Order: sequence, then structure tokens, then C-alpha cells
Amino acid sequence: MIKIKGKDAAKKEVLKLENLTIRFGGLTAVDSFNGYLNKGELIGLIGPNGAGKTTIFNMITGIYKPTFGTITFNGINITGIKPQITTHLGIARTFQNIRLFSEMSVLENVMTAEHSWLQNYKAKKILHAHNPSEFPKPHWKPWFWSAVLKTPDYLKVERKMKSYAHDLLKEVGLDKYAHLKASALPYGPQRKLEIARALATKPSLLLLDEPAAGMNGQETQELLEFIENIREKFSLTILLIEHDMKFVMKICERIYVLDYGKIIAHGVPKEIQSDKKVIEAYLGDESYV
Amino acid sequence: MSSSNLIQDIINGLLLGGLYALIAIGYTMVYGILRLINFAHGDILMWGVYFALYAVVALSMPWWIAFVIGIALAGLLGFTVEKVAYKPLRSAPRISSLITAIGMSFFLESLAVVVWGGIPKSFNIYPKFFNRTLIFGHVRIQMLTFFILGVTFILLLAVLWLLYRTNTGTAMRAIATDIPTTSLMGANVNNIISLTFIIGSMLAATSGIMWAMRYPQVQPYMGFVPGMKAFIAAVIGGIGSVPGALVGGFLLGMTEIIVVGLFPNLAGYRDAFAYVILIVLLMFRPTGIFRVYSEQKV
Amino acid sequence: MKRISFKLNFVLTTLFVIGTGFFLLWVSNSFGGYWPRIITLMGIYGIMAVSYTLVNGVTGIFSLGHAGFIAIGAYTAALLTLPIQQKAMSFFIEPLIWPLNSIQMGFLPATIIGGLVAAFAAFLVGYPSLRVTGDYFAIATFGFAEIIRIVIQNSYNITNGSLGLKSIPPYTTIWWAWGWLLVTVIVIGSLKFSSYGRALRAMSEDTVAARAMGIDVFKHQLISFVVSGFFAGIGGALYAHWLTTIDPRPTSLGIMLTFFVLIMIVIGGLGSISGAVLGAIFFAFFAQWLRIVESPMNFFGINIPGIPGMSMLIFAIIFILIMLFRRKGIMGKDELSWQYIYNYFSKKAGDQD
Amino acid sequence: MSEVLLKLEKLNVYYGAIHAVKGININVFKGEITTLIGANGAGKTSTLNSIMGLLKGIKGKIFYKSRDISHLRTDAIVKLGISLSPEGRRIFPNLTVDENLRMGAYFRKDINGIKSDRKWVLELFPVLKERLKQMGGTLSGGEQQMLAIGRALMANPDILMLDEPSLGLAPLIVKEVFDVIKKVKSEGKTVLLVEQNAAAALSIADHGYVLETGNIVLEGKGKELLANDEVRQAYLGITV
Amino acid sequence: TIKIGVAFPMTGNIAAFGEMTLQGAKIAQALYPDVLGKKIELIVADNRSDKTEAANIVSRLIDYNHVVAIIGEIASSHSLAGGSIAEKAHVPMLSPASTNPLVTQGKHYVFRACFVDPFQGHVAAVFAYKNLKARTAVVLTDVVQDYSVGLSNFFIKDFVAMGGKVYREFYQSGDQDFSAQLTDALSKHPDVLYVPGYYPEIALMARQARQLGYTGPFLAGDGAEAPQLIKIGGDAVNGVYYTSHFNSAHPFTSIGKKFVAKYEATYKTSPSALAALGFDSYLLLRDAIKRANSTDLEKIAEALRTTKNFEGATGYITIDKYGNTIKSAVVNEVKNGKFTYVTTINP
Ligand SMILES: Nc1ncnc2c1ncn2[C@@H]1O[C@H](COP(=O)(O)OP(=O)(O)OP(=O)(O)O)[C@@H](O)[C@H]1O
Ligand SMILES: Nc1ncnc2c1ncn2[C@@H]1O[C@H](COP(=O)(O)OP(=O)(O)OP(=O)(O)O)[C@@H](O)[C@H]1O
Ligand SMILES: [Mg+2]
Ligand SMILES: [Mg+2]
Repeated sequence: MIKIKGKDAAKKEVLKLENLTIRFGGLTAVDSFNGYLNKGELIGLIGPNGAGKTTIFNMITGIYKPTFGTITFNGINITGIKPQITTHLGIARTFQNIRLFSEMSVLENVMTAEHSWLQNYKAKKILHAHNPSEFPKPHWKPWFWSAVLKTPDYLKVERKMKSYAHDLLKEVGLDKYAHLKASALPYGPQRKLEIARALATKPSLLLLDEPAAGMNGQETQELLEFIENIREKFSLTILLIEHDMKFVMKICERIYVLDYGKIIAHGVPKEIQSDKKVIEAYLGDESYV
Repeated sequence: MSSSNLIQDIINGLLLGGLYALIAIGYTMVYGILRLINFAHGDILMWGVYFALYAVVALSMPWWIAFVIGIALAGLLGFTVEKVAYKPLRSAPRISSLITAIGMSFFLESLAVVVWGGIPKSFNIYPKFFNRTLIFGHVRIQMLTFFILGVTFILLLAVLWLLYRTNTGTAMRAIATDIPTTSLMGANVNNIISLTFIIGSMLAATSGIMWAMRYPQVQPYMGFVPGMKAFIAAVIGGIGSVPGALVGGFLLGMTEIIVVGLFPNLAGYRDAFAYVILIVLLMFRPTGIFRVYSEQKV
Repeated sequence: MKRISFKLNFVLTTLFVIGTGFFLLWVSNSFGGYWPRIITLMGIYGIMAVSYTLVNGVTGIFSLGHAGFIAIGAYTAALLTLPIQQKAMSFFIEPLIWPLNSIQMGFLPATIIGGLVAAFAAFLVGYPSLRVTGDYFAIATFGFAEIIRIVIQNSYNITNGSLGLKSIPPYTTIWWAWGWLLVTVIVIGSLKFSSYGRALRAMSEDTVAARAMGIDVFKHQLISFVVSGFFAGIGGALYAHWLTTIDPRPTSLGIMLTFFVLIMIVIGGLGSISGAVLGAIFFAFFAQWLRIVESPMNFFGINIPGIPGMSMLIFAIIFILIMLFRRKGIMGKDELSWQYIYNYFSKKAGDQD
Repeated sequence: MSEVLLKLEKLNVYYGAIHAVKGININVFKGEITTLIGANGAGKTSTLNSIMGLLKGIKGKIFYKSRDISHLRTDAIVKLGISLSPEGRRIFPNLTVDENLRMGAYFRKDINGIKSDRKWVLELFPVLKERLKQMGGTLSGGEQQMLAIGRALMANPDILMLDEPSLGLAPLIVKEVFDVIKKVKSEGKTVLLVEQNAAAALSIADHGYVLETGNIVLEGKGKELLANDEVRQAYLGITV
Repeated sequence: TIKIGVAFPMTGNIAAFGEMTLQGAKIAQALYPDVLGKKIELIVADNRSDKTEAANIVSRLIDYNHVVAIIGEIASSHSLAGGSIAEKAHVPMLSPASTNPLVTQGKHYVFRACFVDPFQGHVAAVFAYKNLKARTAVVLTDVVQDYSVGLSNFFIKDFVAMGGKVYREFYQSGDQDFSAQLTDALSKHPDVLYVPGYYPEIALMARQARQLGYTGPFLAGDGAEAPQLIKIGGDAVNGVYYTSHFNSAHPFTSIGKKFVAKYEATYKTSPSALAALGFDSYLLLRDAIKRANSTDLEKIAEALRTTKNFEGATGYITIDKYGNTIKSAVVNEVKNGKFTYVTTINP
């Protein structure tokens, strides 16, 4: 696979957030957030605890419905669309607290994500409505019956799922654990598995919520390489939340800084590091990193 | 239907609702704190009534001492049941303890059949005073109604005080979500859970005795209906919410009576109406009337 | 650990099914009516349990409404197979409405229609109920089951109300019961071990994560609820033609039945299909076998009169003990596969070394 | 050298067939900060949890003030003066922030002490003060972490054990937390710290242990370990 | 020995019925322990008040215990479930107390020792209209019990035919609170409340009706009869009339007197109608075996079918070719806490 570069690609906006606002009771967790992601970019989202970062992820994926504002993904307005559909449209995420299917095997965790291959009729319809020339009119298939009756059609897909899942696991170096229960994995591999599982939905946009949390310096270093690696392999656009500044500064191309739900800074890592407001609200003068 | 009938129905509804509420408060104590659908609650209620009856009939005690004894023994029974059947399953999936609760319910019922026999006994050991009826025009109110409502509200306040104004109560609510971490706070989890059960069972016996004063027959299966209704009331009110249990209980009792009052021909559908209301309510408030605790955020 | 190949698995399973067939043949020919009857009941319970475990175990939503669907299947099928004159005779409060009063059909189509009607009911119940979760869902489904039962109880011109239906032809044989059980196990097993089954199990662990994986949780829960409802209806149809008389009393097609099936699936291992079957067999067997403790006994010369209630008492103790000492039930979440048996014995052998 | 307050002797932890901690010996000296570092799954959390009596399959002895506490119940251990801010925060989602804090002081009787500690904690983490009546479950990840630390402080323990306190915290707050740890020490208390942020942990620690797959592979003064090449390479991600 | 099965509810919600009926059968066994020179053995099986089990125990008694006949079951719905098994196995089954007409309908091996509901309903209607001089009746039907639904139906038919006026209310067994129904019923100013249900509800209903100020009579069916009616109902049940099979203070026959004496000596209380029916069931079977002079199932069934004017505790019993009993009914009243005899009504 090739990484898309060049001017054309740089212009192509994958995600656009306009005036995004959400309130929980009296608390405005995110306040008129404006931002964009271009194709192939790796962007950071940082800010103090409780600034509203995870909440932004939750709105993009459809877990929360914004009180106000719009989310545009590849030109389609996806504001308020349910998470199961946004996934089919190509958005995948990981969670701040790991949420694996812990009683299922590593392989099954990945294959569960591949279930979305069968279930994407609604999403395809949205895509077709958006751009009929590029996306053909989808045909609904009674996959459920095929699955129960084990039709050749279904078995073919199932085989494909399995082999793709194995490939993915090999890619992230988890193939040796394939048949272990997910909960039996050490912490680091669990994080990786969560990313692999997200990749199995074949996303174009990946949202990572504190992927380096709980990792030591060495492990963080490995993770950094890993993310760079999959970003190229799967030609992903990535938005990530992280508190590990060394990590963020090294990997991100641009950074949004959030405080009390508002953007207080936006720029390349260098600018952010020396931004007064950011230092005051978030970084502190001498940091322990 | 005449207005005096309606008033009479409302008063009857208050009485039945008060009974449901009383049972539901005890139910929700245990249910809200241990997330255990305690199907044996109704059976502890039944045993409490038998204990009280036995104290009068066989030991010839005055009724009020007998009531106290019944309530105390029910507390002891609840304590034992918890230690024997629920405590070992504390770390098990919720459904295992639920099944054990069903088993316990069968056990307590069968034991009652073996010990007390299957034939209903009459519960006429309380002073006639409670049966006295006050007459206002066409409306009649039994003294028992005031008594039941009074006891319900006093116990409600007592339970609320315990849960929200004492350290032990805070610990009880903490246990509801995380037992090991509660013990990390230096709280003796076993004692707190035992206490929860004892109080819950004593509340059950109290409500059982009230129930038996209103419907004076005692039989081994008498706990089933009250137990089930308490469960429903607790859920309508919002799991773990004590005021919710109260509101749920009154709502359930009132609907049952008033539906029949308004549509006497549909008495056969009385429970169905109650369930329709319950379901419609859950559609609009998927976590009951009083939400105690919403799911952890993503 | 050795993996058992698909081929071997298939051959062994086929042999097992044939073997079971011969066993059933032997039972139905060499005993009186009693044990064949109980074994038929085991098959029926098995169908109810397997369909219930699909919802409560595999999908992980706690329904208390199973008896409602069983009742619908039972009534639908019975109304379709009852002889026309019999209907005219039993419905003496209000006559049966057209067209039911002039239909009589064979057992197989009646059973299937019973299942379909129950599945439709499951759809109607599931659609609103699945908006709530946890115990709220349990209560909502319980409420619906009770509503179903109460409507049956009051619809004299369709169900004969509380008089119930009598003289239903005793069509349910050991073969029908176990044949349908086989179908149930195959279909629900095939569902469980498909991409859909994985999705269901994933949902049962974490709905938020499942949604983020693109699974439409509501739709999948509804599907599993409807499939479960279909087989509950089949179970009900068989049950009606086994018992030959049904009525809407709370004790016969009410919450108690749901509790019984719940006990079966938890004892068997929640979410395990083979566990559900084992649980059903276990339940039906012990409910009968324990009767011996109620008959008068001669114990070292002391005559102990039969004490009514003893069998339920011991029954309750037994299954409390099972929960205490094997909290995941007989099978846990696993299936009784050849692989499982092989692993079990090779582990045993390994222990002895 | 000062007195050994907590002493682990041949501690083993088993999870069924998994042997997670393999006979380690650890000494925690009074008034010092001792830190445990190691890769994911090395057994740090298991060690802390076994001290608190939270685990079943443990073998070995745990002495606190020369008394074997390995068979005591968790709440009894807490009452002896040990408190833990557990991994994964474990705040009570259905209690308000305030009630969470009060739970931290559950067994304490000195009302005035509790009051002043509560004030202190709220000064340390002003965010919590803004959210006193909010349910713990709706806090953001980092807010929950602060609450967990605050709750452990509310026990006013002799030994404060922290399991990855900086996890998910903003850099500014991380600094705050480490300042708190130093402050706790300056009050003469003892701290046992588990951290992924090894550099930060070692820089404030008097004593450090490096755990690898259940074994202690290195031990020494904080500063020494910080300078150790192996440590720098393996845990700090610094290529030497 | 000759084995006779007893299929009764000994546990569960109608356990009391099983217990009372069994007591009667045991008295009969004590008085007449043998037939054809062999001892009669009663094998009791408990149906746990559950329909599935009602069928299972009949099957069990037949195939496992090899009984020659069965006394049972009590509730009509149970007799229907068990009856079809007995019918298939050609084992005679005699129900002491199932009054639903459908129980014996179309069956050759199922019999009963009691009269049927249409007759009981008729008796109640006649008594209400003629003896109580009632013109307006409110019928309170237990919609769960086919027994109650059936009786209400037959009562209303006859009562209306005689010129009476009927209002209806409904409740369900297990209900404890009838205040809504009663409030509405009393607003109709009825002369009599007909409650063809079971005693627990009747007792509670009477109490609540008295609390609401009703002073008139109640009329019920045989389901009302149990000592608990009075114990639970207290003073409120004074003035409850009910149609029944028997009154212990007024036995029809000499054997009835013998039964009452023995029963009272054994259990220190007066026998209920159910006990009398249990007693009669045993004797009817014993008589049939004696007349058949064999334990052949077909012959016993045939002998039962030709029972004529057999002297039992509840009167002279004739069984017709449909397996139903033709005999007279009594009406009893609760007076000062006692069941007192009022009148006999013949078929
Ligand atoms: N469901 C909810 N109900 C009420 N308040 C909420 C809810 N979800 C989030 N909040 C509040 O919104 C704010 C933003 O939370 P969010 O989880 O987005 O923070 P964050 O930036 O991800 O912080 P952290 O870095 O600590 O994870 C917090 O103050 C939190 O308490
Ligand atoms: N409940 C459990 N069941 C089975 N294995 C467990 C359990 N808890 C921990 N383990 C295993 O024990 C080992 C040690 O785990 P522990 O959590 O103590 O490590 P840790 O050093 O705290 O790691 P981390 O940095 O990830 O928190 C790991 O291999 C882990 O997989
Ligand atoms: Mg966050
Ligand atoms: Mg850890």
C-alpha cells in the first residue's frame, strides 16, 4: 500500500468539525470546537483532564449526540449518526479504558470487528445517496440466513474474515496469541489488540484515546513505531489523544489544545510547546517527561 | 362510577400501595446494594409471619412481643441465608446468585410446607382495634390503613437516613458497585453485607406482618406475590432508589385498584394494565423513575 | 494439544446422533409409558432451554418472558390441531371465532405455525423492550409475558379463557420432541458459531465496544430474541400435545415455567447449548427421581412416612449446592464437543503422570 | 538506616496456573519513598494487591512493623495504616465526589483530622472542588485519577501505596502528584510507588526495585538506578 | 396387596385440598383395609399443584407402581391432564372432587365421586331464588379458575331463566384485595353475592365486604368449604351459604355417621366435604373391585360404571355410563363460626 502524499491529498479534508458543542446538564463539556483533518495526517488532541477530548471522540463516533454543531466526514454530514454506522463509513476508535471482549479469544475479537463487512447496507446507502457515481446502489443481502444455513456465499466470507484476521494479527505481532483469551494478555498487547480490532473494520480514520497510557519509555517508543507503521500500511488518517508529551511531540503533525471545552491553541508541535497558554494550562514549566 | 366510589378506590389503593411500598423498601435495600434479585425476599417475609404466629399460638406471647420476635427471627434467617447461600457466590456472575436465590426461595417454601404444613393458617393474633373502620359518608377507612401508611413512611425515613446520612450507608452504596475497593477503604464488607441482609429481612418481616393483618391468612406460598410485586415496584422506581421503591409501590397498588374501579368488567385484566403502565413508563424512563446511577461513561 | 479434525468431528457427531436415536428407540420399546414420557419431556424442555440460552446466555440479555412465547406456541398449535367437534364441545362459554372453529390441520404445520406466531410475538415484545437494559429489560419482558397470559385468560372466544383447551391430540412422541430438539440445536448452534454468534457474544460483554465495531446492537438483540421466540413456540407446541390440555394459570404457563427453564440453563452453563440440553435432562430427571424420598421408607426397621415437600426441599438443596460448588454450571460457557471430551480426558491422563 | 516498616519475604502470587510473582523480597523503609518499576505484566500490581490482602493465591510472608499481616482481611490491614490507590482508579461511580472522599476516611474517628485532610486534598486538586456533588462515574479519566489519589490520602495512612498514579494525567497534574508524594514524605510518612513513568519515579525515590516477569532483577538507590544503563535502555526508552 | 394410586396435590398452592381429601381416604382405608382377601395399599403421589406433574404422576403410578386404579386428581385441570394418561393406559381413575363436566367427557376410564358443575350451579340458582328470595345477584367470578367460570355460567343461566337480575365482577385467585370489585358490586344493591371460588379468596372477600358495609348473604360453591374459611374470615363469613356434597353434622347415611365418628376420633376435628369425598372414592373403588371380583382393569372400570345406589358418606351414589355421579346436594351455612346444614336439593 502506498501513502498518499502531495498537494491533492493534502487538500482532501477527511474530517471537519464545525462549532461542535455538547452540554451535560449545566456543564458545557465541549464548546464550539472547530477543526479539520486532512487525508493522511496524524493529528494530536491534548489538554488538561476533563477538557473534553474523549467527549469529542464520542461525538465523532456517534456515541454522544452534539448539542450543537456539525461533523463532516469525507463530505458527508454524520452529525448524530449512530456509532454502528459511522464505523461502516470508515471511522474506528480505541477506548481510554481498554474495552476488549475479554472472554473471547484474540482472534475472535478481531473477527467480531469484521462482522461489519456483512452489515454495511445502511452505510452503503448513505454513501450512495451522497455520491451515486462513485458508490453503486447497494443490494441488501439476507446475510443472517446465509450465516445460519452456512451457504457457500457465507462460508467464503467467513474464510476471508479468518485469513484477514490472521494477517492483521501477524501485522501487529499478536499472531502467537491468537487463541488466547483476550483478558489473559498483558497490558501492552491488549492495547495493540484494541488497535488491531479497530483496523479490522477497515477504517480510513482512526481515533486513538491515550494509546500510550500505562506504558513505560521503552514500550512507548515501540508503540510510536507501530503507529507510524500501520498508518502507512493502511493509509490511515489518525487523530490521537495523549498525555505523554514526548510521544505527542514526536509523532503528531499538528496539535489541537483544548481547555474547558475550548481550543486554546492549534499548531505544529514546536509552536505548541512554547505557547504560553498551553504551558500555563497544561504543560507546566518543568515537566517530568 | 360515583365520586364516593372513586374516593373509596383511592383509599383502598393507598392501602394496597402502602403495603407494596413497604415490601419494596426492604426489597430495594438488598437489591440496590448487592444487585441481587432476591427472590427469597418474599419467603423470608412468609417465615417472619409464621414466626410471629407461632410465638402467639404456641408460646402464648402478647401480640406485640410476638411481632418483635417474628421480625428479629426473620433478621436472623436473612443473616443465615446470606452466609450460607449468597456469600460464597459474591464473586460469581450475577446470574449464579440469582439462581441460588430462586433455589433458596423453593427451599424456604418447601421447608415451610414440611414444618408448618400446606394448609393455610389464619392470622388473627392482632388486636381488633386495627380492624375498626372509620366511616365518612360513603367512604370507609380501616384503622389499619393509617397504621400501614405510618409505618411505611417511618421506615422509609429510617432507611433513607441510614443510607444517606451515615457512614455505614455510604459504604453500603459503595458496595453496590465495587466490593474489593470498599474493603480498601477499611470497611468490613462482610459485616456491612450481613447488616444489609438483616435489615432487609427485618423490613420484609415487618411488611409481612402488615400484609397478614390486612389479608389474615398465612401459607407457605404467601410470599411469592408480594416478592414479585416488590421486585416490580423496585424496578419501576429505579434500582437502588429507596424513594423510588416507595413511589413504585404506590403506583403499582393504585393502578391495580383504580383500574378495576374504573373498569369493573376488566378486572381480569387488572395485572395486565399494571404491566402496560409499567412498560410504557420504562419506555420513557428506561432506568426507572428515580435514576440512582447511570452507566459508567465511555 | 491435538485438534480434532472437522471430518472426524462430523463422523463422530453423526454416529452420536444415530446412537441417541437407537437409545430412544430402545427406551420407547422396553419401558412402560412413564420413562418414555419423561424422556419426551426432557426433549421438550431441551428445546425451551436451548432457545432461552440463546437470549440469556449467548446474547447476554436477561429476559424473563420465555413462558409467554411458549404459551403462544402452545395455544396456536393446539387450536390448529384440535378436532372441530372437540372445539365445539369445549368452548361452552363463548363459541370459538371463525376461522379457527373450522380449521384442523396436521401436527407438523401446526407446530411450525405455532413457532412463527411466537416469533412474531417475540418481535412485538422485543421491539419496545430492547430499548431498556439490564433488570429493566427483565421486568419489561416479564410484564409482556404476563400480559400475554392474561389476554389468553380473558379471550374466551379464541383461547377458551381460563377453561383452557382440553383433549388436544397426544401427538408429541419421543421422536417429535427429540427430532425438533436436534433441529433447534443445529440451528441455534449454527447461529452461535457464525459471524452473528460472535457479534452476539461480543455484545453480551460490552455493548459500547460492540457498537464501535459496527454492530447494530439493537438489531442483533432483536434477531436473537425472535429466533429464540420461534423455538420457544415450537417447544410450546410440543408441550401442548404432550400434556394434551393447557390453560393460562400462572402456575402452568407463567413465571414458574420461566424460572424452571432459567434453572435448567444456569445449571447447564449459561450460554452453552449442550449445557442447556444437559440442564433440561438433569432438571426433568431429578424432579421425578427425587420422588423416592417422598414415598414411605423403611430405614433400619424404622418406618419413615413419606413427607410431602421433601422432594422439592432436596431438589432446592441440590441446585443451591451446584451453584455453590460449580458456579458456572455443568458446562460453563463451553460446548460439549469431541474436542472438549478429548481435552478433558487427555488432561486427566496428564494429571496422573 | 532507618527502620523497615514493610517487609515482603518470598512473596509468590498465583493466578490459577499463572505464576505472576516469583518469590520476591522487598523492604520498605520508614519515611522513605520506595518505587517499583517494571514492564507491563511484571507483577507490580499483584505485589501491591497482595500486600492489601486482595488476592487469594499468595504464598510468602508480609511483615508490617514486624507483624505478619499476610492473613489479615483487607479492612484490618487498612486500619493498621496502609492505604492503596488502586490501579484503574476504581472510584465509586454511584457516589458523589464528596462521598468518595469520605469513604477514604471511612474507618477514621478523628472528625477534625478528616476535615482538615479533606480541605488539603481539595486544595491539591481544585478540579475536584468544582465537582464535589457530581457522580464519580461521570468524571473524566484524569479527574477520576485525582479522586482516587485524594481518596487514598483521606485515610491519612502511615504507608501510602500508589499504583500508577500518573496514568492518564495531564503533565501539569503529574507534576502536582509528584509534589504531593514528596510532601507526604516530608511529613514523615512512607510511600510505596508503582510507576510506568520510571524516570520521574526514580528521581524522587530513595529506593527502587526493578521487576521483570515476577522477579526482582535490580535494586538500589533511586539515583543509582536512574543512572543505570540497563534501566535507561529498558525502561526509560533512552538509547545508550 | 392391591395397589391403588392416589394422585393429589400435597404441596404447592392447593396442597390443602390434597391433604383433606387424603385424610378421608385414609379413614376409609382404616375402616375397610382389604378386599378380595388382600390388603389395599394406597400409594400417594404428589402433583405439586402443577399440571405437568399431574400428568407425570399418573403415568408414574401406572407404569412404575403398577396400580390397578387411581384416586385423583382434585382440581379439574389436573384431572384433565392426568385423565388422558389413565385413559390411554385403560386404568380406571376416579376423581373425588373434579366437578368440571369436561373431565369425564369422551373418556371410558375416568369417573368421579362428586356431582358436576351444571348441577351445582343449578342448585345455587334455585336456592338463591327460592330460599333466599334473591332477585338481584352479583356474581364474582374467579377468572383464573375454570371451576369458577363454569359455575358462574351455569348459575347465571338458571337464575336469569327464573327471572333474576345478575351483575358481574371478576377477580383472580391469589388476589388479596377485592375492595375495588366490592365497592362497585355493592353500589348495585344486590340481594346476594354469588362467589363460586375457593375459600381463601371468599374469606378475604367476606371480610372486605363487611368492612365496606355489606350485611347480606353470600352464596358459594363447594370450593368454600374448609375450616380456614372460618378461621380466616372470622365473623365476616357468618351468612355465607354454599352448595356442597356433605355436612358432617348431618350425614345422610349410616356409613356417613361411622365416617364422621372415626374421622373426629382420629383428627380431632369435623370432616370436610373433601374428606368425605376422599372417603367415598376409596369405598367406590373397593366396591368396584369387589364386584368385579378381580383386579382386571377392564372389569374394575365396568364395575365402576355400573355402580347403583351405593351407600357412601355423601349419600347414595349412582354412576352413569359417562362416568358422572348422580346424587343430591346439600346447602350449608356458616353460622356462629360453624358449618350448619340448611337443606338438601335433589337432582
Ligand atoms: N455523560 C456525562 N455526564 C456528565 N458529565 C460528563 C459526561 N461525560 C463527560 N462529562 C464531563 O465532561 C468533561 C469532559 O470529559 P472528557 O472525558 O471528554 O475529558 P477528557 O478531556 O477526555 O479528559 P481526560 O484526559 O481526563 O480523559 C468532564 O468534566 C466530565 O466530567
Ligand atoms: N486476575 C488475573 N488473572 C490471571 N492473570 C492475571 C490476573 N491479574 C494479573 N495477571 C497476570 O499476572 C501478571 C502480573 O500482572 P500485574 O498486573 O501484577 O502486572 P503489573 O506489573 O502491574 O503490570 P502493568 O504495568 O500492566 O500494570 C501478568 O502476566 C498478568 O497477565
Ligand atoms: Mg479522556
Ligand atoms: Mg499494574
